Amino acid sequence: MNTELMKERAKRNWYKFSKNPLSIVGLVVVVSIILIAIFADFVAPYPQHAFVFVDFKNAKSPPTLRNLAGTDLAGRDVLSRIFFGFRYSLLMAVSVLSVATPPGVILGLLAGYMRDTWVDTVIMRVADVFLSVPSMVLALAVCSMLEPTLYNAMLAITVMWWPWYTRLVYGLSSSIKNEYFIQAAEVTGASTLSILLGEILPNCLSPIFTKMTLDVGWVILIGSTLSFVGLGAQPPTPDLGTMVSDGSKYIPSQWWISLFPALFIVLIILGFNLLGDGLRDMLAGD
Amino acid sequence: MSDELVDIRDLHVHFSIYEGITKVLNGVNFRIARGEKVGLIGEAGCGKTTTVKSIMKLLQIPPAIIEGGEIFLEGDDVLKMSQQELQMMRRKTVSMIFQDPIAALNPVFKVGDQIGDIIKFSQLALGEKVTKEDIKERTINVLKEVQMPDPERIMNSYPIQLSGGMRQRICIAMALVSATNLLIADEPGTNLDVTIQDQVLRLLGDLVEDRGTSVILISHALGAVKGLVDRVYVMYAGSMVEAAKTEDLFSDPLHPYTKALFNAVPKLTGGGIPEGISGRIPNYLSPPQGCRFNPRCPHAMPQCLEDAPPFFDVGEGHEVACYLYGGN
Amino acid sequence: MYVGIVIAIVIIAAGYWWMTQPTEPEPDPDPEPEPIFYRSTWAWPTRIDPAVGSDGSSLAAIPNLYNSLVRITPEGVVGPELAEGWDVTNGGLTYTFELREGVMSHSGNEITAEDVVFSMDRLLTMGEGLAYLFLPYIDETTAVDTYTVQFDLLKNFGPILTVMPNFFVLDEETVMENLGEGEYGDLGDYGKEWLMTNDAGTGPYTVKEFLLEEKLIMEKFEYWGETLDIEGFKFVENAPDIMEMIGTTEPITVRTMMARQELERTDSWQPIENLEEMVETEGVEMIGEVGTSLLNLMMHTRKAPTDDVHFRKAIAYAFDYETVVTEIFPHTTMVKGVVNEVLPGYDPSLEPYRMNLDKAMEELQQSEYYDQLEDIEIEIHWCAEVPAEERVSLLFMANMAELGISVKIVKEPWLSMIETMADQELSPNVVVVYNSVHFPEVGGDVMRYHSESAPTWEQNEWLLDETLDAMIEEALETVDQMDRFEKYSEIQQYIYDLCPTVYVLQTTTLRGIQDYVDYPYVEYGEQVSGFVYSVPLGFRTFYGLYTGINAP
Amino acid sequence: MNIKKYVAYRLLSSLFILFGLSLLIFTLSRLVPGDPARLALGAMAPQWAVDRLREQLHLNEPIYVQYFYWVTNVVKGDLGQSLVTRRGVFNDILEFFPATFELVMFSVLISSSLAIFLGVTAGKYANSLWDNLVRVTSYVGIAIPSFVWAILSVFIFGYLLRWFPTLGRLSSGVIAPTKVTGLLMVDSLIAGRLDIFVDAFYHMILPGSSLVLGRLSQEARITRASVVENLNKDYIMAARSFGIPERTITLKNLLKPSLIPTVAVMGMDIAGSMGGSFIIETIFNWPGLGRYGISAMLSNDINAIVGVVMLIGIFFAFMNIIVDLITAYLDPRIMMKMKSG
Repeated sequence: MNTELMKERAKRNWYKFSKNPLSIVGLVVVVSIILIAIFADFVAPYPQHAFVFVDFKNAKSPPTLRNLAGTDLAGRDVLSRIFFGFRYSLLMAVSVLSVATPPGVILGLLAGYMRDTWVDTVIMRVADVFLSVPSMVLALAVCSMLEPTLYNAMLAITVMWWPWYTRLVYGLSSSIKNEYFIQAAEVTGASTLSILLGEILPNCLSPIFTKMTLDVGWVILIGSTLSFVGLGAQPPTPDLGTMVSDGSKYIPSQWWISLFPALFIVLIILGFNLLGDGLRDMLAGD
Repeated sequence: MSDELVDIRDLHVHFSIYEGITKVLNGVNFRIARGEKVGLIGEAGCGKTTTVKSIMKLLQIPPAIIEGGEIFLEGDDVLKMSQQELQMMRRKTVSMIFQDPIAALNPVFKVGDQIGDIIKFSQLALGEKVTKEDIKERTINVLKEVQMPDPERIMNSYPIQLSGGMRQRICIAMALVSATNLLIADEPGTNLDVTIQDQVLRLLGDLVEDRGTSVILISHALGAVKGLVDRVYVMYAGSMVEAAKTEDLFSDPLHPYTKALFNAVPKLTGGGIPEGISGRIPNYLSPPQGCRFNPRCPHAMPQCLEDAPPFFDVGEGHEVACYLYGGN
Repeated sequence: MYVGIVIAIVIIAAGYWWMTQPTEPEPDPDPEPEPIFYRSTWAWPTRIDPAVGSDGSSLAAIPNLYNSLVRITPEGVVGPELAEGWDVTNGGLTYTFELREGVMSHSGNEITAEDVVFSMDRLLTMGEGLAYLFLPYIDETTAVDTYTVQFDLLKNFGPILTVMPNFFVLDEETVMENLGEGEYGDLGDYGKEWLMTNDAGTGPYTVKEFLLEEKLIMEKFEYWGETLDIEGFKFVENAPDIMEMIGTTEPITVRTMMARQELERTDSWQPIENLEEMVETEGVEMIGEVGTSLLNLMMHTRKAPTDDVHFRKAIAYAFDYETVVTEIFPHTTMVKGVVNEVLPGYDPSLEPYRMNLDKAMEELQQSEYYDQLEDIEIEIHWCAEVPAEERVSLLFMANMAELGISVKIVKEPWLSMIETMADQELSPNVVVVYNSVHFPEVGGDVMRYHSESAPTWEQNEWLLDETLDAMIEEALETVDQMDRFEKYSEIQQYIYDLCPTVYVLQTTTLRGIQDYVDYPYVEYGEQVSGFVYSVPLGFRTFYGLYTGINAP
Repeated sequence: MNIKKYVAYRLLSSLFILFGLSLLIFTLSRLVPGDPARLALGAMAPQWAVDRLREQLHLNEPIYVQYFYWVTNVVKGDLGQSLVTRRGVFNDILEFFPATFELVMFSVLISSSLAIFLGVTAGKYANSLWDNLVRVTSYVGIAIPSFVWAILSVFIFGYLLRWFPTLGRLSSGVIAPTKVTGLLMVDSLIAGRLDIFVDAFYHMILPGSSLVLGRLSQEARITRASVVENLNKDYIMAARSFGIPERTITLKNLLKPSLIPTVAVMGMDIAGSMGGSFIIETIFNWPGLGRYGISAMLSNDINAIVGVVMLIGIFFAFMNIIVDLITAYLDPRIMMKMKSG
């Protein structure tokens, strides 16, 4: 019976999701990128080119059958580097979101549940401080104060990302808190923690996951921008933003060095945005 | 023919939703003569609003699908009207008071502005150009007509600043400034408390009385209908089950559904399924074959499971769609 | 949509209003000829205060706005500029300069000895920019009379005259009129804020507009070289009326502007590929200037494992110099010793390090780290602003891999690199850096090995070697040139044995220039190969005086 | 009356938030290794000059003392010295802000108008070919990072097609009109110089489009969604039922309520574009706050970083208040809430 119900629900969700062909496109793109990232060693035509590799004889080759996206100035296959670059883009997104979300959510739950107390005030004012300038500015500022590495860039983005979840969950939890089942739980003497995590949190999960999917694109976008400025991943790490940044110096002569990584950045972000929108449409109706 | 203001014949309207096609209107027949006031009653979700929206061709297509039937308005088939003709018809002939006055008023425009626009375009349809002053004057007049205190202030208010009763009156005012021939009132005052609803209905009655306008009044407040209309249609699950003069219907309901409905009174607020009728309104996705009331009908006969009953005239314009009163 | 309409209406209305305005100035019957532009891009910031500016673009701008007492002539020797002549007395401790009469500043004040004293005092008091060249040596500056100025030295400094072109004279009156609030007592901010965007000089050009973070616009000035009719200080034909120094090095932008002839000359940071492409497709000429700078891999001699001389030598022998000058930096040359071969005092007797893996292994085996190679990782930092350095680092990595040494590459923005290199702990094993000379002699290069330079970007080696310090100090104090060069040779040998640095190449500064520009180096320099010119050391481009622009 | 109170309340709370922001940046700046004074004076400067500058900048004091100095100076309108330009940060900001402001406002206004046009037409004719085109394009638009578009547009429109200038605010030889507002397009009109106006306009097209491409797409999507939602509202059907022409319904009854969500994000978008200007201004050599900010960040010029971030914070707060007022003007429901709250 239960599995029947779940099957029915899954069917219904899939219908709502697949109603928009763009969502399917997003799903396909995202799944392919994840698979390529995981199996980069096998998929990439020249996996050894990903990091340190010098072959000046084959440098600056335009796209050919041998090197579908050409080679860079050190003779490395651009496509192989892009495939490995997916790893770093995904790593950035996954780690930023998985680190920023839990504290953001917990603070939001707490502030929402304790609405109009000093806890609420403190948490939300602090979140306001982080949201008082555009995320890009704050990320740049934080990054510029740290040593420029991929991990510090992640740190900088994480630092400014959590308040978005706090704000989202705050709104949800402060309205859920007035529901009867919460009051019932309170009457039966459940602890605050168990109310937060056991009662309120499950009701916030689907907006949180939707936002996370939609945020993947943003994180990658900001991350690649940081790399572009030189505050993110460092060569020879095959980071897409860094590849665009370094390759852009050789436009228009060797346009492929930066153009292909740029296209793939666009593709990743596009894929996640489409997927996220599809998920949102799917979950919105329920 | 010219006597008939509206003549709906065998109207089928379906809606396309996720689960499939809902067959909502299932051969609706409906007539209203000039100057006549007709009530339309039935449970929530039985297709009353869909029926009247069809008259003005207001249904969103898709999801709505007009499967078949004709709607004659002053002799012209509404379903075949061009965009232009439709607009003229809406400006001059028919107007509607929507079910929910909160939703029907644009929240971001002042009341005067909204009424003004309607005056402007309906006058335009009559071939008159009106000045701003004219519009303002007419607006104030109509607000006075619906017994709004301080019309100047009301004009400059946003809907949100008004009470429910006031908003309902604004909706009536809006309908009044537009059309002259037919007024459709979709459950006016349903969300108001009883005394205000009563006031609103009485006001509406007086106003149409003065103007000699035809009225279709949708309601599930049976008492309200009783005092206001000449004739009543009873609707169940997408088709008309009974039509009669008001007194006849109330004194002598024939259709098993009508009977059950009256037994369920007094019940002034709408919403749920009236008590006293067993079962629930059918699923429009796979409605019962034949008479749609058959699963709930204590008198269901084999024939009822086969074909939907047509209207049988039992005299004096009292029609009923039930095999108890006709057929083989 | 409304906003768009409003904007459109505003534009139309404004246009209408403008059209209907009475045209006040009648069309000039004798229209002025279109000004001749000389526009070039530069890496910023450009600081035009002679007491503040010290980097490339600043030193390109300042000589056009100000004059020095002496200059390096096109023939490569010290010649007169504001000073007509000079005397050295007191065993090389007193220098007396006779000033030209009638030199007017841009504000119309005559330049006298007082102005020179003021300028030197200002430079030394502020202690920024190029002051470091004079601070250790100049004791006192005095105005002997209106046109005579005397410098007393603290100690002997042999090459002082070759350094003097780096001292620029300001018009005291103009500066004093524009003092702001600041930390110098009566002198306020010493005119610092004003001089950041204005000039108080006598040069052939004057600041027309200084758009911070965008560009410096200079316009031709009625130059004293013209009024006094002095040969060598007059404008050439078609000297640019307006010079713009544009603060960008973004390759795509530079390329675009060159293609559209909106730029006369590129900066020197353009990738070689880009320049070659421009030559091929846009009729741009590539010019190269054999520089005095070296591209160095500076090895930290006080950090494991590069603290071991054999380890350093192994690196020096394992590096592929050949590939650098052929593949990565075409048009450059290999270093034949420890300094640039064009520098006076260069010792040609040293056998330069070249790639030789056998020797490298030999050295490596002698090093104390030989048996722990697996645990070793060398960190190499390269400057983010110079993309080609990445390839040097990659090559280094590949070369070291052949010795079994693993390398970590770090890209670092220049300014943060300076920071890193200021700290002995933070300084990495190897840094890829361009080193330029302070003055055109071997001493001007090797002085970076002095301990005083250790905490700066000029030295990542952290030699902190007292013997070497003493040798450098002694050489610089030697007034006689022959003796001095002798001492330079010893220093070179000493450094050679320490092997603190992998000398990657001798730079050739490559720029693109429009073919309608007459570039002075052709005339004054010596053509080395197809397009590379060697220029007298210390020679500076006074644009209007050497560079003519033919109509594009 | 209550609106004033509301604005005052918002300003006050913004002040607190900005205070927190300055504290945050200051604390973070503690993480910076190395010596800003050495950086400022150049590698060759003598140690005593560096020490003197450290003294002046209070760099030898603990961070909270530095913060105290900073705050007391800010109250006096002094944001400290920039290490990059060697001038007062306040002066620098005054100098650089107009260029950025002009770029941002110009491009945001143009792009918002365009976004609204696209969103309304797409939403109105939902699921049409046009709608799908707009939707797909806007998805791609959102996904293109601004630096990618900047480089591409320089390459395509600057280098290949040579349509637009790619550098700075004015062409060579064009002397800026007398500075009144610092906005070249305004100043040139004040000076009656249409030629400069046009020149300034052309210079703004590539950086402007790079700055707002993503936001334009986002706003178009928001507008579309809101139009689609409002189209199904009863009041639109009611308006139709009264025979109000479709054109009037679209441009009036539908547009105004549909704009509310778009306007609500515009404040964030304008301020967000200030963030985007950091990269764009660097690529296009636009002498604005962003370029200044990047220079400051790359040289650990803390006073300048804090100044720029604070200014953007102030701007952000201001824009949000203004946008709140506009949405309140558009939407009486919000106005009521504002008045009562």
